[in-house]
Amino acid sequence: MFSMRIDKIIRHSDDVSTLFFSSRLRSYPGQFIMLNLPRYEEIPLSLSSPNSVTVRAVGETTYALIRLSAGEIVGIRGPFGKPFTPTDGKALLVAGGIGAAPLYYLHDYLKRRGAEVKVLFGARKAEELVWKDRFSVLMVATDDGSEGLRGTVIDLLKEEELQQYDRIYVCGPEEMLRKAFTHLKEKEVLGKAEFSLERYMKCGIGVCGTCILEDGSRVCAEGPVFSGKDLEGVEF
Amino acid sequence: MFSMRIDKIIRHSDDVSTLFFSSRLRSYPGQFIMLNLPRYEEIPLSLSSPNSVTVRAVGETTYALIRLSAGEIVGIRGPFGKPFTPTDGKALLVAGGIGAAPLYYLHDYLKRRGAEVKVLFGARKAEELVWKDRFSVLMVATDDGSEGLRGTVIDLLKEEELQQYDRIYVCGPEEMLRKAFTHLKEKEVLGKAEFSLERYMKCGIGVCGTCILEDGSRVCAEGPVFSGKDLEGVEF
Amino acid sequence: MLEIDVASLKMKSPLVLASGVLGSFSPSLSRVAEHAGAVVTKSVGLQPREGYRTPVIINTPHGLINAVGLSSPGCEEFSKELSKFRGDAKLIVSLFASEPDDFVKLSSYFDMADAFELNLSCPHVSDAGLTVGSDPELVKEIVEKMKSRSSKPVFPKLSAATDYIEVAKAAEEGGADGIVAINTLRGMAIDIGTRKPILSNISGGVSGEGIKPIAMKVVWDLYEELEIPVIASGGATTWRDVIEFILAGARAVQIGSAFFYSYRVFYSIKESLIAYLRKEKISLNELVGMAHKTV
Amino acid sequence: MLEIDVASLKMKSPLVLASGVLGSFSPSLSRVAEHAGAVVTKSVGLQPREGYRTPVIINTPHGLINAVGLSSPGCEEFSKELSKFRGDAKLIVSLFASEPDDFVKLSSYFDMADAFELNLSCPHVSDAGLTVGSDPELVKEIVEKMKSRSSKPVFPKLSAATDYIEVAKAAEEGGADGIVAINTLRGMAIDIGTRKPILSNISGGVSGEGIKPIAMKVVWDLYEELEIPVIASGGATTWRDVIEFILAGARAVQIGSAFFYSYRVFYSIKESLIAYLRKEKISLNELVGMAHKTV
Ligand SMILES: Cc1cc2nc3c(=O)[nH]c(=O)nc-3n(C[C@H](O)[C@H](O)[C@H](O)COP(=O)(O)OP(=O)(O)OC[C@H]3O[C@@H](n4cnc5c(N)ncnc54)[C@H](O)[C@@H]3O)c2cc1C
Ligand SMILES: Cc1cc2nc3c(=O)[nH]c(=O)nc-3n(C[C@H](O)[C@H](O)[C@H](O)COP(=O)(O)OP(=O)(O)OC[C@H]3O[C@@H](n4cnc5c(N)ncnc54)[C@H](O)[C@@H]3O)c2cc1C
Ligand SMILES: Cc1cc2nc3c(=O)[nH]c(=O)nc-3n(C[C@H](O)[C@H](O)[C@H](O)COP(=O)(O)O)c2cc1C
Ligand SMILES: Cc1cc2nc3c(=O)[nH]c(=O)nc-3n(C[C@H](O)[C@H](O)[C@H](O)COP(=O)(O)O)c2cc1C
Ligand code: FES
Ligand code: FES
Repeated sequence: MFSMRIDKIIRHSDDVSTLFFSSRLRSYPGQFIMLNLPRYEEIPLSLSSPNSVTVRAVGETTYALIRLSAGEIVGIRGPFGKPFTPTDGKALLVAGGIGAAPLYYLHDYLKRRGAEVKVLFGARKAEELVWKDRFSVLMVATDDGSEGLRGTVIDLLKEEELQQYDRIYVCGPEEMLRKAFTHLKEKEVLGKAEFSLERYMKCGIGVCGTCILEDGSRVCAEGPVFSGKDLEGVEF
Repeated sequence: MFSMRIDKIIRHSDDVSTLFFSSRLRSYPGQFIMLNLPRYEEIPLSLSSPNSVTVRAVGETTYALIRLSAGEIVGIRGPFGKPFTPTDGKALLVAGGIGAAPLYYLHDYLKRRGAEVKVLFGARKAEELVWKDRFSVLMVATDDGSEGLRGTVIDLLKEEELQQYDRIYVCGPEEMLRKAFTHLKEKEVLGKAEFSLERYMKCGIGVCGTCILEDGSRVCAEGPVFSGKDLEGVEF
Repeated sequence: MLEIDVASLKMKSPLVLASGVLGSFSPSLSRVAEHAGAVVTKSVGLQPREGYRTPVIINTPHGLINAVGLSSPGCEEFSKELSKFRGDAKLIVSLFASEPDDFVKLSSYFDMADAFELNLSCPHVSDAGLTVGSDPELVKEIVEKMKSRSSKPVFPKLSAATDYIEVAKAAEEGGADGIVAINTLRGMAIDIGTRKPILSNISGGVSGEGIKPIAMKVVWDLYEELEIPVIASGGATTWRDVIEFILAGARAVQIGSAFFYSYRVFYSIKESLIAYLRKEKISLNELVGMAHKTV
Repeated sequence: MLEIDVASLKMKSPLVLASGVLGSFSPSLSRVAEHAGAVVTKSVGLQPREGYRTPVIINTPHGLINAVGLSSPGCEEFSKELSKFRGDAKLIVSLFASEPDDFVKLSSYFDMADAFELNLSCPHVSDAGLTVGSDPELVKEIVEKMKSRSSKPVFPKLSAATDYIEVAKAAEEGGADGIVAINTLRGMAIDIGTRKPILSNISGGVSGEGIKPIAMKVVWDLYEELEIPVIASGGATTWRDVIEFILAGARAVQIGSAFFYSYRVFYSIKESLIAYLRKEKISLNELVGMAHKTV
């Protein structure tokens, strides 16, 4: 483990903040870190850039995190896990809510490699389309219609001509991942799709056995990014 | 530690053999290894090439070593120690008896770098001028005059026009090292001279403290090769 | 080629998954079982146990420090989970308790077990583990009770921090079928940035490569002192480590922390062991304890 | 900036050379002393002792295993050697013996000593070291006798393999001025090529980076239990390790195996500590045990 200072914080909304570290982590988009705010729990968070995490408050630790002030010191292990497979062709990023976190990083990374990147971003309401200006080519959907399409990101996905993309990257809540999986499978594009999964994690390094999928895969080590093919026949 | 098989043995004389290992060690001329023949002691030996040591029998372990048969397995730690500083100019190698061992390796190494190498080699008698055909430009001396000059390698050294050499490398018994040191100092060429020292060694890695010189230097770590300047004012 | 018997357990290889590593669910146990001789489950007690808050693990260049705190769903839940085990390796269920009768009671939940490991050595839980395993008389009684109720092999797991020879001999007298040595060693780390201990529990158990020489010495000593087989645990990471433990006297070698490096560690070690035995024209059985004969 | 008192010893830095490393001759002790607060000599006994045959040391990526076997020229010869010590750090002479009176007798040979360390913890010599240091009553008696004859500070050095809290408290009651913890841990390695233990003594003591978490826990525990200062030993290699030990409660930190990496280790750690204290605007005294306050 090592520790880093939080240099800057952006409060995107009531319950989502981005924390910037004092230095960049050698990492790839899709990887996560185990972050420990002293006196709280250590939790897995995707990198939203080489030197940031974007956190949504859902419980004790994440609440404390989004309220942090610059200057605080946090413990960090990692980066861990299998990253997204990059492309320099056409990429489709599909984000549901806080699932956008790793895709901010992926977006910038792919663009720097010369890829053509389009993002579909869904949330319950407009305020939850956090940091959407990070994405250059963007289509949005909200459950309440407060911005973009009234509906879900899956509805946006269904509008897409999927054959044109070299890679499709999906991250969001479980329900949305499952629906995306079903649709992409139907369209026979699972081979070029990747999904970032979440599971409760204690170690992050493949030993404790808390994050195991049905086929025995460890989300922290074989994942969190899985190819569509890896997930066929696995309940997730 | 690791262990290696002895592939081949050359018995140069009654009491000197060269043992070849099954593979080359990443090393530089002047470095030594700690070699352990099971059931015997572990002793320091200079590399006489990247995959050999040349041993003179003086006691229990060295006697056993020179009589070894191919196929035996020995334990090896290292290579350790500070190597000779190479040159691609003119080099003078001064060897006394078994002190030639590291100089075989140095000789080949310097020639491969394009250096012009001359060797002065002294021993008590002709048989002890072990493996002398390894040296291409060679002058020899023997105490009993059975080959070359009757006298010592120091007498040979005194004949040399030392200013012409870029580097002078000396290895041999203590007495001879001291005489060479005195002569080279007199001729004011200590700055380009290097001496390979021997001390009883237990660890070879600078912790046990058995091989300490007067100034606190560890022969196994700061040495075994010392520059003439390092040794000024140090009794050795 | 790697077949070996440990007491009455006929194993297809000497490689055994160590307790607590990937051993809480059947899918990972089954996956590891593919290339293992046996898998040991996470230790289970009578009651569900939360375990400690995270951070529960630290990774260092020399190994891990963990204070998972014997988190477990309890024996009832866990036996349901293990009923899904589909692996083709022996299933060894690891039990923890403080009283002899509780060990016996616990074992009654696990019909699917091929053998039991008794965790008498967890260093970071106060009422079980090491507290029990430091008392030779108690260890003997636990083993005796276990053996009087079931014919399944029983392997007490000891710590290097006790007088392990005395405890192992007591276990042997009590009828133990083998001894597992060692569990993790007490240790901790402090983060100099936050100036606090890293683990929520402050201290934990040290495992991994750094403890291998310590485990080696315990295995060596137990091989000299015992008649029953010794199963090594502590730092084995490569096939060389496995051979080293076998030369020291182990009939089987557990691997845990090395899963940090790769899920395929059992596969690659297995293949390397086969290649080694072929090249050296020697059998596993001959290698067990061989380093003692040549001293 | 690094000045610190350990009992009555006023040291210019908390960095101390560990016993047995570069400590057999005055030239190396003097050289290390340049950037150290104190240097501890190789342990010395009443009689000369050969030590074990080589190999006496193994270097691994996680540290060393040594079985030098307390080789020593004996107290008479050694006191002559130490009379040549010219270093400007405190000179701590490490003593080993089996009997309380022998410790006292030994100490009478070393007028030049600023303090004495009592080696009650060497794991690989049968009649001294750990055999003595596992007995709290004996330890207390040794310390009492030492203190009744001389006012020089006395630092018993303990092993992690004993009930170290009990032993340390006995030493404290006996009047010890501080406790050094820990010595090496029992361990061994086997070469799979020759199929034999590597060390001539078969087993030895494990030191170096791999044992740091274990030493850290002992230092932590002793800081909680004792009034007298704790001096850490075990795996300190970088300035970060030194700070970590100080946060755990050490007033001084010994360094031994790290000399494998560089003779300049004290110099570079010293400079880094100064830079750290400046940057963090904190004093060494404040840092001692600080990790306990924040838990
Ligand atoms: C690989 C990975 C990457 C992640 N990346 C991000 C990210 O970039 N941004 C972000 O805001 N969150 C991310 N999460 C989720 C984040 O770890 C959890 O929100 C966090 O652990 C909750 O901690 P808490 O103490 O605040 O809440 P708790 O009080 O522990 O729990 C609150 C709620 O969150 C659920 N929860 C708890 N832990 C997890 C978990 N590890 N995974 C999923 N749900 C959990 C609980 O079931 C409960 O419903 C990621 C999770 C994983 C596994
Ligand atoms: C850096 C270094 C490189 C060396 N390279 C070579 C080499 O290439 N070839 C070679 O034949 N020898 C070399 N030696 C010397 C060799 O290590 C000793 O001859 C050997 O240790 C003697 O072991 P033994 O058991 O046979 O003799 P022992 O029975 O131990 O001693 C026999 C005699 O040798 C002396 N001796 C013992 N150990 C040493 C030692 N370490 N250094 C010097 N003298 C010693 C003893 O004082 C005694 O007089 C080197 C020594 C050092 C320190
Ligand atoms: C995360 C983790 C959890 C563990 N849990 C248990 C456990 O529940 N019961 C047990 O007997 N040992 C447990 N251990 C100890 C291991 O079984 C093993 O004895 C130890 O880690 C040394 O082996 P290794 O170096 O191969 O990991 C655990 C170890 C780790 C790393
Ligand atoms: C080669 C060697 C010799 C040692 N000799 C002694 C000794 O004579 N007396 C002693 O108390 N400790 C001895 N030790 C133990 C060290 O003083 C120290 O306690 C231990 O090595 C842990 O610290 P480290 O990891 O910094 O080396 C020796 C250690 C080594 C590596
Ligand atoms: S979180 Fe421990 S195995 Fe994945
Ligand atoms: S041989 Fe041990 S310090 Fe040089």
